[in-house]
Amino acid sequence: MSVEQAVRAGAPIAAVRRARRGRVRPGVLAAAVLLGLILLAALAPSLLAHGSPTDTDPVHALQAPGGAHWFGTDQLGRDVFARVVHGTRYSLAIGAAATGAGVGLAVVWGLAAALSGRFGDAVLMRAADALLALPGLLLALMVVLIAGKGVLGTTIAVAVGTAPGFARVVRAQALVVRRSGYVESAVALGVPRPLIVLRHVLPNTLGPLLVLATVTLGASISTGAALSYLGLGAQPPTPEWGAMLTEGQGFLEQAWWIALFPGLLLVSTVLAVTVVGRHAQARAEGRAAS
Amino acid sequence: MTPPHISAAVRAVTARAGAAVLVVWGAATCAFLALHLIPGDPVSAIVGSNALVGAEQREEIRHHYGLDRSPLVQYGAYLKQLATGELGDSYQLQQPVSSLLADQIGPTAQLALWSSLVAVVLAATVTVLTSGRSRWPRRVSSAVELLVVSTPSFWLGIMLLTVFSFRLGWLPVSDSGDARSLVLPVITLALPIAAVLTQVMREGLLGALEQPFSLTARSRGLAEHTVRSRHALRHAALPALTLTGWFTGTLLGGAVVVENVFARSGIGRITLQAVSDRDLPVVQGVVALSAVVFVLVGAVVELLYVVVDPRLRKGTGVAAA
Amino acid sequence: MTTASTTKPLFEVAGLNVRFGTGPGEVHAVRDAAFSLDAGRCLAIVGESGSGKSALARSLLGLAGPTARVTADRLRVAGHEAREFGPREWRAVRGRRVGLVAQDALVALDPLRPVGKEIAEPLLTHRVVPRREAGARVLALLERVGVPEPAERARAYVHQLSGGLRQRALIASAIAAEPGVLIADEPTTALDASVQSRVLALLGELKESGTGLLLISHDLAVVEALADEVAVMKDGRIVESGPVGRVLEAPEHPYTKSLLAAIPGSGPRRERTVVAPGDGSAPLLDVSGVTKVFKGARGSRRTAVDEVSFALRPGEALGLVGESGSGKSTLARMVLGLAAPDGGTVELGGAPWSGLRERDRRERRHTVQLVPQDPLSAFDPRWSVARIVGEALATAGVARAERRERTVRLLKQVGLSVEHLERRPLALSGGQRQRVAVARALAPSPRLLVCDEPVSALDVSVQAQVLDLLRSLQEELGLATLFISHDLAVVREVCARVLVMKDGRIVESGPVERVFAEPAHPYTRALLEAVPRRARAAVERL
Amino acid sequence: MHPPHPRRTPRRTALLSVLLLAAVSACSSDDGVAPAAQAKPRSGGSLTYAAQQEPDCWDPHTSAQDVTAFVQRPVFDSLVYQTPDGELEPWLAKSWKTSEGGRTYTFELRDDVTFHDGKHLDAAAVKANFDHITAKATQSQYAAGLLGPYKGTAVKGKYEVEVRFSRPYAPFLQAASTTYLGMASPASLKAGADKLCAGTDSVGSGPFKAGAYTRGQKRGYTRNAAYAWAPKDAGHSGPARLDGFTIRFLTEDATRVGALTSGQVDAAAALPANQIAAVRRNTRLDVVTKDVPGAVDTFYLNTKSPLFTDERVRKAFQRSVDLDALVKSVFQGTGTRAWSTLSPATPHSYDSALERSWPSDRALAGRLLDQAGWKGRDAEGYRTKNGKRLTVVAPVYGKASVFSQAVQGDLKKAGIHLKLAASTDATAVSAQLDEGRYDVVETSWARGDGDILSSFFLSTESSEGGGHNFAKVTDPQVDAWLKKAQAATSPDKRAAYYAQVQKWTIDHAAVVPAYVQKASVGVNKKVHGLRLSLSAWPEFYAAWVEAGR
Repeated sequence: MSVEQAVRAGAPIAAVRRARRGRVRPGVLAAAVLLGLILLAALAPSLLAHGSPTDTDPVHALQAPGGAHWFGTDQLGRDVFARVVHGTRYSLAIGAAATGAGVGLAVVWGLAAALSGRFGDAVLMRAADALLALPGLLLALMVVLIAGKGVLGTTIAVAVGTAPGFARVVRAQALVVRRSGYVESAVALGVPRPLIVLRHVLPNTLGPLLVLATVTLGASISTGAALSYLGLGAQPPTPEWGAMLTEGQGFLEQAWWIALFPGLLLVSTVLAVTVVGRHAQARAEGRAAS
Repeated sequence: MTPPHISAAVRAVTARAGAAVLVVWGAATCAFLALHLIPGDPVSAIVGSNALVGAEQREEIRHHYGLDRSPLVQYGAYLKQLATGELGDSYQLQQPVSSLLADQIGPTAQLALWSSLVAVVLAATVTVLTSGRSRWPRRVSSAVELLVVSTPSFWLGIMLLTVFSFRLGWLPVSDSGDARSLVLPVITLALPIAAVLTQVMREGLLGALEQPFSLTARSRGLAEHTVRSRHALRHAALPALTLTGWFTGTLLGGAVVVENVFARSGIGRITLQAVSDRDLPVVQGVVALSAVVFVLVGAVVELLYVVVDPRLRKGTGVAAA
Repeated sequence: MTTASTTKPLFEVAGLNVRFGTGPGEVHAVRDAAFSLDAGRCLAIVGESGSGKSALARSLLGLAGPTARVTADRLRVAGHEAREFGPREWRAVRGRRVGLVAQDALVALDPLRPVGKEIAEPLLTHRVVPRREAGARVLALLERVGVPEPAERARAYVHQLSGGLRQRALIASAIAAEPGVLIADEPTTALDASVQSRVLALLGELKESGTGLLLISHDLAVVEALADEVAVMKDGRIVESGPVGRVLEAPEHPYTKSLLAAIPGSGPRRERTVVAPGDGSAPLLDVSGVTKVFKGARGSRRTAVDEVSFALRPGEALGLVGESGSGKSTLARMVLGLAAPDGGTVELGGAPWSGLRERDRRERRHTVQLVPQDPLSAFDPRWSVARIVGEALATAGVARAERRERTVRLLKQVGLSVEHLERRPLALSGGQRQRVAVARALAPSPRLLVCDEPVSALDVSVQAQVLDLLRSLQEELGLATLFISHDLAVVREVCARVLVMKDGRIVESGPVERVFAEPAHPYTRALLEAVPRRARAAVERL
Repeated sequence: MHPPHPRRTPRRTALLSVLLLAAVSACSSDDGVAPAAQAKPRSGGSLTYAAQQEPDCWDPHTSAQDVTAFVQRPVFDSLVYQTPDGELEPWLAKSWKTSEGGRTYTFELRDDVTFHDGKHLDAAAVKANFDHITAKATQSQYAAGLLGPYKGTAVKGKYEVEVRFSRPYAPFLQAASTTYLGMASPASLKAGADKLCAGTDSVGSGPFKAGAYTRGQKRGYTRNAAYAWAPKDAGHSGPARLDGFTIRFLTEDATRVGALTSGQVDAAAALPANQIAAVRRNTRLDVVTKDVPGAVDTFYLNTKSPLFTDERVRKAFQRSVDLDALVKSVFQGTGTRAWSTLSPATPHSYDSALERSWPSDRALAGRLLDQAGWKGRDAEGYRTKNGKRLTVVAPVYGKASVFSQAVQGDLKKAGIHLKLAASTDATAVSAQLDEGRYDVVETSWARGDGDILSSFFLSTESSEGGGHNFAKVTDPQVDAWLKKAQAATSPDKRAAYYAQVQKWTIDHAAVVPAYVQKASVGVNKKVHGLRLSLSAWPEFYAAWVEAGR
């Protein structure tokens, strides 16, 4: 089908051109492989790292990366490589769980606002504004104090932090879908309202938000690390990347490896997730050039 | 009877003011509930863990701060305080919260304003520079943006400090008298915001370049970069303006970390201290303040939105043929 | 750059090829095109969408797009060989030597800048006048293109102007730097018929005053009104060219012939078996005194439909004609129960239809179905054809087992086949998509079909096929149809009776032939007047 | 009057030179800088000191924070001065005597002391201060506690004042030497709690006046030119040498240390253990360290908890941890191993005989645990007794320290599971302590007097009453020693009693002393005379700065 015809048919040129360029690029492949490794580390860390992440060995503290310890040892002589690998589970938990919970809450919130009448919509959106009015970190601090420190507290705090902003985006997208031609045709056909929401509104609202969710995943892991920095995240001796970053940051001058490797893993995980997310969205958008 | 468009405008303003009050009330109530849900007795938070204070003195303190009243009564008193702007005394610092916030808002506002300016200018320039014909500047820039977004801000701050302040000694750490001490904190706060703004603006700008009015502009003999800066950039600003809620939230949240790393005085630092010390009046004062700021910024941006996009202006109905 | 001398041709093109993309995905949009255009003359390039006419026009400005590869034996633009043009040379030509008038000014002018500034841009870019005098020159240009109160209009934004005014402003911006030739790419397609003729007259005046005009259009009527020579394009190749009289009256190439035959109302009038209105059966649809008011910005109220009443017998084909903004679409949505009237009632099959709760209305929804204008937005982008039609069948209560077989039967009924089952809407052509929309509408075997501008988004040739389909379905299934269109010629093809709407009110109604022959209301006369000569000639020949 | 030179120039030249030095030292090795000639002490110039913590409340009479005492020491003088090695000598009080068996103290005041607001110091001023501290409205969180069984103060003469207690209270003199019982101008006491707490109304008689203060940023001090009543051993007499100095609050370790190494501040407090070596290597900097007196970082074993009622298990816990190795690695050689609850720096109380008297002996610990029935081993190698794992519960307020985690790791090798229950909820932790739901508490308490032992081991000093008897020692013999020590007037007699208490707690394995708290301050070599007081906080009175560098 020629570019001309596609244009005539109303599909924006950008979407069509992007669809055409959908074959997998090397960058995306590398990101996918890295993501696979990270998932493996989260699910079965002992496969990748034999040592225990919490065994202390003060005599061999602060050893530089070398044969015995690939990533060196920290101030208590613990093997940094084992801690980074075993830490994947906690950081991913915070990132994935928080994003999942945040996005889930946001979808329900946004859809309810878009589908209910003017009054329901106003109340829900003002509530979202109220939460957005609290600086993200302040909200997180308070939630952690209620839900308790550690991985669970941080996850809930980050989820509650992301939900209101995301809810606004879901609502906006849902409103666009609700006014679309195919929803109106479904009404004309006599399809009952809940079925319309399930078959048309929900899938078409979530599709475009896929990339936003991946970017939120990146931001969630980063916020989790910030909470650890403020002393509210995972508690010692849990090998969570954010907590390791905080502890390691004190030794930057002399034992740079304690902070560098968790930081490196954190950044590359976020990069990998975002690149794969962007690619998935470009492909989805190419196919369904709505 | 006032002409229709005047009463409508008044109605619009009152509606927005009403919504603003609702938002501030909502935020304040969230803070009140959150702090009262926190387990533990606030008096021991006031007294701190290493004080030599007997039991009956604890009761004295409890009564002094009215913590012995029922939560509902406390909530009522708290709302009255909020309305009158008299926010009570901080437990830890034993100073009126209003005066405390008043002299601490200066540095934070200075940091926030400069960071916003730098973020927006940086985002606009990078957007125009990287949306040219050749693809590699865009790829490099988006990689850097992703890197900045996913680096925790405290890490960024400490890296900048170690290199520019301690190793090279170009910039002082935090001497409020010396303007140069503002440079690093502003960069630390502005970079992540600019990174996200650039991604959104570039998407907007590339979209605008494929619109028919860009083709018309080119058909008038304009050079590509003029089409980008004179026509497309303005269209790129529209999606960026929708990010206000996130923008203000990140600014205030980021300030907490940046002020801590760069040892700058400001609201952020007090907030962190107040929350961990369970200093209720200060936290509630900060929440009220940030809610008001959020609403004000929201209103300003809504005005900006109408300035940029004339289609939204009220008085511009379709003129007859 | 010498100003274009009157003798040398404005465009001299030979062996022009335009290709998009590379490898398997390559599209060869223009193949060996050759033509020339002199000052004061108009060459029209006619062809359907996908024929490559737009790609050709843009390549003359070097604006065919980043992925385009333009090659030619000769490409002389305004007296210079364009093949060696670098970006700087092209910029010197664009606007100063060659002007472009796009299809829809609403999107072709920057919506965020005042119209005056847009018109002044070419003046300042080519330094035609010093900055001080630009303002005055803009007002002169607006006057030149017939825009009333130019000072006020220059300050306005493009969305504040009506369709006709916007297009005139766009033309003013194109001729601002006094180019020797204008390329007009579908200049009046977005306009209503009445406004269309006045803008065409303006283009004619410009041609008379010596400006060359390269007209790109799919509408032969527009070509007939303006062009001196015409070139017909099909799949990137110029299949026929010559003086307009010769080509339109005695076309040689079969494709040109089929194009001419497809113009609605031009062919011999086929007899319609008209169901006698007075056969006594209760009206299928009874609209009485229906009103709909929209609350606009700042409390202003706009009456879209004002006290409309009409009846529709089973099997009858009723036309509803009016320009954009006349309220015909709002009326259609009320008939479909998608919008609630503020006054008056709608009855369907003898029972009340408006004013019901959606739940009560749902069982009888199968009696009335919609054929939309733009089927692409009426289908869920992620669904295949099978699933789209399947959903309609499921809602009508067809068991899952039979559904696939019934879908195939419906597709055949509308002229499609099994191989379209698994395709997605985007992978179909405009005509095929419209056929799927009809198949979906037929699924619940309705008694009334509401068609809202069903063919206006299609090419002329495809229009004819879809109209034939609708006509045959009416006769075969005894379907009642409410046919809404801005195009009188199309309505005449399909309907027995017609209502003419203006500003929310029905100003005239009656059998099609009577309304066409002796229009009673002045507005209907103006509408008929605006129908391009070719269609009207056919009526006179009757 | 010395020539008026703008205060900023020395700072700017210093900064410029530092920039050059920083650039030089950044790329070349450190030997490029020639050692400065031994300069003579001079008056003039100023210095900047980076503190780790900012006081919440600046009023020493109410605040419980030790940083408040440090930042207000230059402003408030006290009746008695305690020298860095613990001796008490006259200050605002020329002389003092005790009567009625140590229940009454009579002070002979100096007559030449004026406050910063020009008011004169006399007996009435001293009475006003003590009455203000103990007044209910003041809600003092620490100073009132230091006054213990205070009954009242009587003005005997213009410069003679008598302080009375309900029972003999020996620690009063040492308490009177702290800033908490410092003398403020009576007029300033009426300024109200919020002004005093905000630090804007600190009016004392000290060598420096309180200058400008920006919360979260810095506090300035200017020389009190009229100062002429410094104590004998303060290292200087007459007005202070510095024109003034600034304390900047840099809470983030990396920022504070970086500011010191890049010369933006002249001294920095609380150097993290791993930075001390780096700062020492820097030729322009020096590290001043001092042991903190009072109770060292010790594990107090709850002798009444189900697990630790059995002394054999307590002894096994005491002897399992290889503390020498842990202290050396965690503090990278800068830490000092502790053998008694008291720090060696505590005057007239530390019992050096305990050193090396109970070395770590994992074999002995193993045998004791076997005897106590903890024979089994679970999957992770912890010892079990009829199925239950040997778990020692240790409540922690805030974050568990690196040292605690190291001890946890070491105990695991001995099969003992040290459960570090960390929480930021102060109330939950104090409730846990009050109700005895714990096996061990690791804590330390700075105090310039051996009497700290009473608040840790006197049976009446229970946790509910605000005391520190976490080991729940209720032994009449120990109580007797402590009471006698409080009543004893001669230091040697007090030392003897305290020695017996220390030996008892080690022999009965009620405590496991770990390491001596150490204050380490990084100082630029151009700063001289900055010495650490007994409580290991810097004293600015005698400090001076070389010109030009």
